Amino acid sequence: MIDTFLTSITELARTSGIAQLFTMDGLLNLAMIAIACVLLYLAIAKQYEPLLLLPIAFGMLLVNLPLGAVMDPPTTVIKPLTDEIQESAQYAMIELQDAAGNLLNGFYQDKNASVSGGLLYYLYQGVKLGIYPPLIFLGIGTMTDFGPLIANPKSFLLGAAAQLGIFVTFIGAVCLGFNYQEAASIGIIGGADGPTAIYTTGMLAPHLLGPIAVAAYSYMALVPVIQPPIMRLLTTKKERSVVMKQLRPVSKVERIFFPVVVTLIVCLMVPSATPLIGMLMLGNLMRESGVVDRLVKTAQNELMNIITIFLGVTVGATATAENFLNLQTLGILALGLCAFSIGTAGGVLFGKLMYLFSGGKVNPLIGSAGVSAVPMAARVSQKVGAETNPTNFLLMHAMGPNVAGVIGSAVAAGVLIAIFK
Amino acid sequence: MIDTFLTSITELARTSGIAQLFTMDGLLNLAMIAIACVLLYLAIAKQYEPLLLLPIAFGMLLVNLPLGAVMDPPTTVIKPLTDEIQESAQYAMIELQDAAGNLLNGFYQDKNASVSGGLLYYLYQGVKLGIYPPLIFLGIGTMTDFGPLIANPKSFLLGAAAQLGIFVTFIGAVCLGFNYQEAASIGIIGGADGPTAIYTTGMLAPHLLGPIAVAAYSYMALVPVIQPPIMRLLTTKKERSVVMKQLRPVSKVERIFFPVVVTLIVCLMVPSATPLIGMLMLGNLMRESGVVDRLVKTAQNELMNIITIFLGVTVGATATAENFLNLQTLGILALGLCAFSIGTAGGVLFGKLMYLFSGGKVNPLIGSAGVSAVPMAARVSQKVGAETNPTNFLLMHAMGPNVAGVIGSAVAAGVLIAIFK
Amino acid sequence: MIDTFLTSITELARTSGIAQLFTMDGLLNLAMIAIACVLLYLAIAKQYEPLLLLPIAFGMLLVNLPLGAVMDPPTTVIKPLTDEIQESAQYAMIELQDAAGNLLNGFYQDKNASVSGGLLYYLYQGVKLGIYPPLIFLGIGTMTDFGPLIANPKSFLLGAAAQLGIFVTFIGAVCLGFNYQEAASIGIIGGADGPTAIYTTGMLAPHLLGPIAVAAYSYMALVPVIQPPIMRLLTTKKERSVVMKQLRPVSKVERIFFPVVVTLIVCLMVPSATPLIGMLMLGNLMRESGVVDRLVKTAQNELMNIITIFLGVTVGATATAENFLNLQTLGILALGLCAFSIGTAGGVLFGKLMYLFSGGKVNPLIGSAGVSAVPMAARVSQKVGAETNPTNFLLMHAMGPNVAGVIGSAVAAGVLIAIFK
Amino acid sequence: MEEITWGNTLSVVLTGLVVVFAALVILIFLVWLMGKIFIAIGNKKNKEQEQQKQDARRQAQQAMADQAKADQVKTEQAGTGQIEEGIPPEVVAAISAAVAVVMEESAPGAAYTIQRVQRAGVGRSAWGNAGLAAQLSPFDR
Amino acid sequence: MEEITWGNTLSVVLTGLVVVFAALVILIFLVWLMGKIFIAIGNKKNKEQEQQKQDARRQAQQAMADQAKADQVKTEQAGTGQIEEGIPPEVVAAISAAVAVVMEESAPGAAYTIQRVQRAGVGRSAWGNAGLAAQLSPFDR
Amino acid sequence: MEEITWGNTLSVVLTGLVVVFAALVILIFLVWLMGKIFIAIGNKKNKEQEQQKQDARRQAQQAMADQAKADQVKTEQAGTGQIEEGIPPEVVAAISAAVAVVMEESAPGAAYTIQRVQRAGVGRSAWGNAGLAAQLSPFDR
Ligand code: NA
Ligand code: NA
Ligand code: NA
Repeated sequence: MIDTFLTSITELARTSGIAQLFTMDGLLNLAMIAIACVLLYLAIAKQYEPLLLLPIAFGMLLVNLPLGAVMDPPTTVIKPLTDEIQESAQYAMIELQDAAGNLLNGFYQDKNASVSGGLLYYLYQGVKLGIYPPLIFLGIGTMTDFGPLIANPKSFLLGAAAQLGIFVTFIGAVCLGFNYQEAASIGIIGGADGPTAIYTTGMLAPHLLGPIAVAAYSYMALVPVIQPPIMRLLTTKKERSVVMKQLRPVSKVERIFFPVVVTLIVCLMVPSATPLIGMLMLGNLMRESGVVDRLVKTAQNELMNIITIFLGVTVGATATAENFLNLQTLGILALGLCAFSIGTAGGVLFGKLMYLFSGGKVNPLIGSAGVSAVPMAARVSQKVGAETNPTNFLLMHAMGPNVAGVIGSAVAAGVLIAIFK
Repeated sequence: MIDTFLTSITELARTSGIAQLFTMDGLLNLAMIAIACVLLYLAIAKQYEPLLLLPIAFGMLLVNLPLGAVMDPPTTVIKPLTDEIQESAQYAMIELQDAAGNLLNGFYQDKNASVSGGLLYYLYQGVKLGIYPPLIFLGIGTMTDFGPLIANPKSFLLGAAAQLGIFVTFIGAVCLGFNYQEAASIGIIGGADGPTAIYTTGMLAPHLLGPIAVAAYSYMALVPVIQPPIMRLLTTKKERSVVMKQLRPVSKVERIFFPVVVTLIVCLMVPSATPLIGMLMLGNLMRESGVVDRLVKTAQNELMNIITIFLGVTVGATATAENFLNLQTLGILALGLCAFSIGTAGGVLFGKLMYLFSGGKVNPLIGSAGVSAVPMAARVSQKVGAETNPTNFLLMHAMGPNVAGVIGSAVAAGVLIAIFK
Repeated sequence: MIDTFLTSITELARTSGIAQLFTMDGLLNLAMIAIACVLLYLAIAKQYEPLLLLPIAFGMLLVNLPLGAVMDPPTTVIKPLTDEIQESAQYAMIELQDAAGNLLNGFYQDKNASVSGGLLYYLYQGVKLGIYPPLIFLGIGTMTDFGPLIANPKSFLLGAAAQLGIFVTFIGAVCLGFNYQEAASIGIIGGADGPTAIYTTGMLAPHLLGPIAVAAYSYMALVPVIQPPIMRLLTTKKERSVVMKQLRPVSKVERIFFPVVVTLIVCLMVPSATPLIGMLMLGNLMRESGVVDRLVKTAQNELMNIITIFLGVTVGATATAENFLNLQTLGILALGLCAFSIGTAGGVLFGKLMYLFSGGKVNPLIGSAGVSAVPMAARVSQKVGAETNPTNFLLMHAMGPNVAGVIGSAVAAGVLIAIFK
Repeated sequence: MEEITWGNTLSVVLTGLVVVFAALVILIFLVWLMGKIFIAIGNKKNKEQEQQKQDARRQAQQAMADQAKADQVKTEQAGTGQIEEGIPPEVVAAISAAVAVVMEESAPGAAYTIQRVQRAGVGRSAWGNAGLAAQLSPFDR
Repeated sequence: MEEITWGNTLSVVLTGLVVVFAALVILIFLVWLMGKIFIAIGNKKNKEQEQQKQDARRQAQQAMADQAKADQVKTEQAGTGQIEEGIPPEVVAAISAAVAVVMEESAPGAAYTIQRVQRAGVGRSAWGNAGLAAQLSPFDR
Repeated sequence: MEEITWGNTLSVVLTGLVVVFAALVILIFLVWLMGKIFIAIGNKKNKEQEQQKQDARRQAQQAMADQAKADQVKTEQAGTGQIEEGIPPEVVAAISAAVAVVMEESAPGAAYTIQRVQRAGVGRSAWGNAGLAAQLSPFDR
């Protein structure tokens, strides 16, 4: 008995994660765990987009505990069908028939020999199949007020200009040696829109989900740090102190038509953007219609929260040491920062253009809000504006480009998916 | 570069939805989009069962945007297993073994070559596999008070009589050239019960899900328009002014026994009705037991709302131009109206019978509530009764046949599924 | 017509559940239905863990209604691909290619010939694949206050000692003729933790899910009856009247570090426990971090309630007559009672040891709370303590071992899964 | 059944109607029976309860009088205290512990005990109103 | 497109920017057009509504006066009663039934009818406040 | 391990108990260590906070006095205003904007600025009470 106990306990020790930590791979895992802890610190103590960064960091921690197997795919063992099995009706069977309907051959899944996958593998399918990001967009749609954009549709231009960061970063990533699929996914970080970045990366380069999600959400949390210097650099004091005139009120009918019109135009022009834009606009239509309040409440709360937990943890769980601990990740972090900065610059510069053409009626500071990062970027416009002229309230004017940026980056994502998928 | 740009942009234009709109199929798509917009109008402005009609209409819109591919099934590419692949443990593998357990052959799914399905395709599986409608019935069970039916069990007869519409319409549909599966699904529109109609159609004739769901929910919204003339035509003023005696109070124990008894009887007699009736009665048992309030709250709110969104959008997404734009749809709309009318007539006529046999104690107007359409049809009974005698409060008496109609049409659906599946 | 009607009605009667009840199997089904009704009575009238026992009992009832087929697996019919099918793009296709990418053969799933599975079969996959129990642990983590355990970490020892019941019962089950997998699953009943028991049994011996879940939840409800006599028997009056000193306050930082530390240690030592412990600790981290309140609210309410309904009904639905009506079930019920009793004794005896070594500062009554059964077992410690000394408030001190017991039994489950899976 | 004939069609209709009516008629009988049984039981219980209620009212008056007295005298009684029957012991434990925690904060180390635990009154359940409200619930399938 | 060349890369960038701008410029035009149309319609409607509001105010004053009179006289009027236009008949039915249930309990068997059903006043919707609150919602993607 | 022998069985039991105890003993050590560290840190911080609190109290009294004065004098001060440290600038922006929207409605076109943004007082967190309430939560697995 002592023998078998010793065998058993050494076997258990050998298959424990601790033994694995003292291998080369184990050290990489330790490094990843340390990174996960740093992200947890940022999420909790610094409140960097905690709703996603906390689950992402924890998923990263779990997947790097050796032998935890939480992301392992299942192994399915299929065996030829015997009469005995067929009668027991206990198994999921596959019957292979010829065209005439005669049974050629049968198989069944041997459940005892098959190994089921890890918990996070199953939850991850919602990311892999592109299901979670559109459902989060459904919830975001129910929470977004497109009123300021309807009141001032020219804001769309700023939402388009701020996508510059996506495409310039795409060139940069290609120069750094990423392939086109990877470069497109990295570029989308500049969209400053989490679900869009995750959707695009899940479609084009799923192995980069970890670093791209971390970059996207970290920089979104850092928008109040990244944007203001760029905004001050590119604008004159006179431009920053422009007071814009109060937006017109928007009628309920316009609000109801808006999501339908956007769906029609965008999905017809860029069909690959349909899941994202379609769900965003369904959510918004549900919100503005005012007739399905109980669905709206659930879409923006419970459904969105459930999906957020699953998405966060499983995106984090793609960040294995192999996927994350390499120079690529550093490249992605650097490129992501460029993407945000260039997007901001694009928005502000286009804002200056509008300032010129409007005869000084447009404050170029609202251009930076075009990167999306709703509603943080709009608040930054407000804040920087208030520095120059404390009586200037740009928030509502910045919300226009801000929500236009969501549509803009979804369109850009659609174009890239259409080209590279 | 300009060359490749032009190639790229024309390729994108060619694969955009706009180009497709100018084909023959595209015109049909345009027509479907117009229909979707009309349904949105009915859902929002006229408040025709908006909780389902709004998602259905939007799903219809999305699926008819050319190349959106939101309902496309996935294509799975399976390749023979190589040692390299087997070691990487990155893929879902299928190992084919002989009876002795030797590996005959192995396959793996090549994820790069495989194309994943559209968003709505995956969400649609809950309709196709018959999962959503029973879960909605779970929520409905938690919201249904069977008290009036327990207090006056004879109401069950009216709930049975009003199913006449289902079977007469079945004959009509067969005469119009529908096959038995289609005719049965069309008949169930007369059950005036959305989830039952969708469950039956999903089982028997999924290609008709779009028109049948639209017909079912539209006519349910139109119950206050369809029923009153039929009710007035078939009853005398004397019958309509019958005041029924107050229902007895129902004890908690009876309310708890009721769902168990109904489950046992109905599921034993008509096993195919088990998913619908079982879940309806589980919900009701949870409600009446009073010991699982937190589950009840979730089943009737968040779970039901999530399923309603998914069900609505994906049922709408079955309504492709091919499935919807044909004479069959017109036939279904006409037959659905017949089904509602004949069901109403069946209930009222059986009510007259009960009026006779009870010596004038039963007001035949409560018979029309037997079609279900809870609680609209019961309110119609109340309203028509109040026209003749404003002091007459039939609502509680009509709730008996009303909820009996839910059980009645689930039984009818079970019978038809058992025969034709 | 009368002929076909008679054929049809007799066919329907033959395929109804009633006919089946008058077979040998039918009688067994009737017995199971009776058992289900007894469990419903216990859940509703006696409030034995109704949140799970009510759904379990109803699932048991549904699956034993003959021919209801709610737990039937699907039958998939795969046919060779024809050009016609390939073009229609209506089917989920499998293309078999050789290494060079040439199409060797193609198959498609013939949806008309395939039979989809029952409702509960699909919902059951969450149990079979080990998805539901960790998600319930996520919710439990958001509701658990580990403060008393952090304040007095020695409580961990009591949470370990109370797992004695698991291992002694394992021996007992082996002696009664159960195989190792079954014996391990039965032993885990002594963990007094529903999700852990269901997770382990789902992994090792899914055919025993019904009796094990029933035993686990029944005995958890009976903790106030089972534990006190054992506690009184094993302790002296002097021991029971020990007043423990007030616990120190625990800082927020400690509370945040705790889940991370536990995850690292436990998941590294026992990787098989990762899904359970990882999700429990993610939930707790979300709770204690205070930055993701909206996720916490959903995880502990709606997500947990939805999963609880699905888990309960489908675990109940594994209790077919074949699986449940045999001597094994009686053995499991007896062994489960032993497991609870021995676990209680183990905790109390170790408590006496701590009483000795601490010089009388530890009240051994808090040892019984180490079985988990949160928070019932801790309340029992409080109650039995108050019998001897009414001014003695042991509740907070008993919460330490109580929540340690949750971790302890998850570790024990991990060890058993690692050895026997 | 695939071939479309009048015989088949009408047979389906007849089968359907017969089964629907049969199932619901059986339910009528069982629900009616259930009603009879529970009304009979209920009447019996009601009489007993009526008696109990009167007793309870008398007790309550007595208790209130006691309370008034107790308040007047303001003597501190040590001992087990009075705990209304039917309150589960865990609830008592919980309340005790809650008191303990609160007291510990304001006067650490003091010893005390629970004097009395009583339920707050429960209003009559207005069956008609509640049922009606449920019927008029906003989710019309 | 897999081969990495400067031509391909720049063409992707150009394509992307052109499509994004094209889509959003079309949206600008349509949303602007929509605005023009609905503002035009809205102005027309507003004038009508202004008129209606004045009428309603006059009616309401009249009604309050009537009510005061009615209260003074305290005559029981039988008949159909007054029901504000625009209240759907089902709601009226529901209110009626609710009253019926409640009345039945307090005075069983009495006959009564609904005298008046009016909407409670709706406060003005403060567009600015509501919109702003939504913008500042706590869930920052 | 499939073959059932006493050796195997007992070895499983021993392994299980050893691993469970080992894991939890390690946790005891780490949690105890964590406690020591954070209590040490906490004590240090507490002293500093104590100091700060006193300062804050003094400041608050001062501020109240100022406020009282300000109210008396009722002079309108223009300028940047006082903003409590530690309030994130976005929150200030949000509050400013909210004020702007509301003011715009009541007095369009007026210019104004934020004078003072202070946190409302936070009550002391009653650890014992809150912890206890959580423990007694209604969902008993
Ligand atoms: Na963007
Ligand atoms: Na019906
Ligand atoms: Na335990």
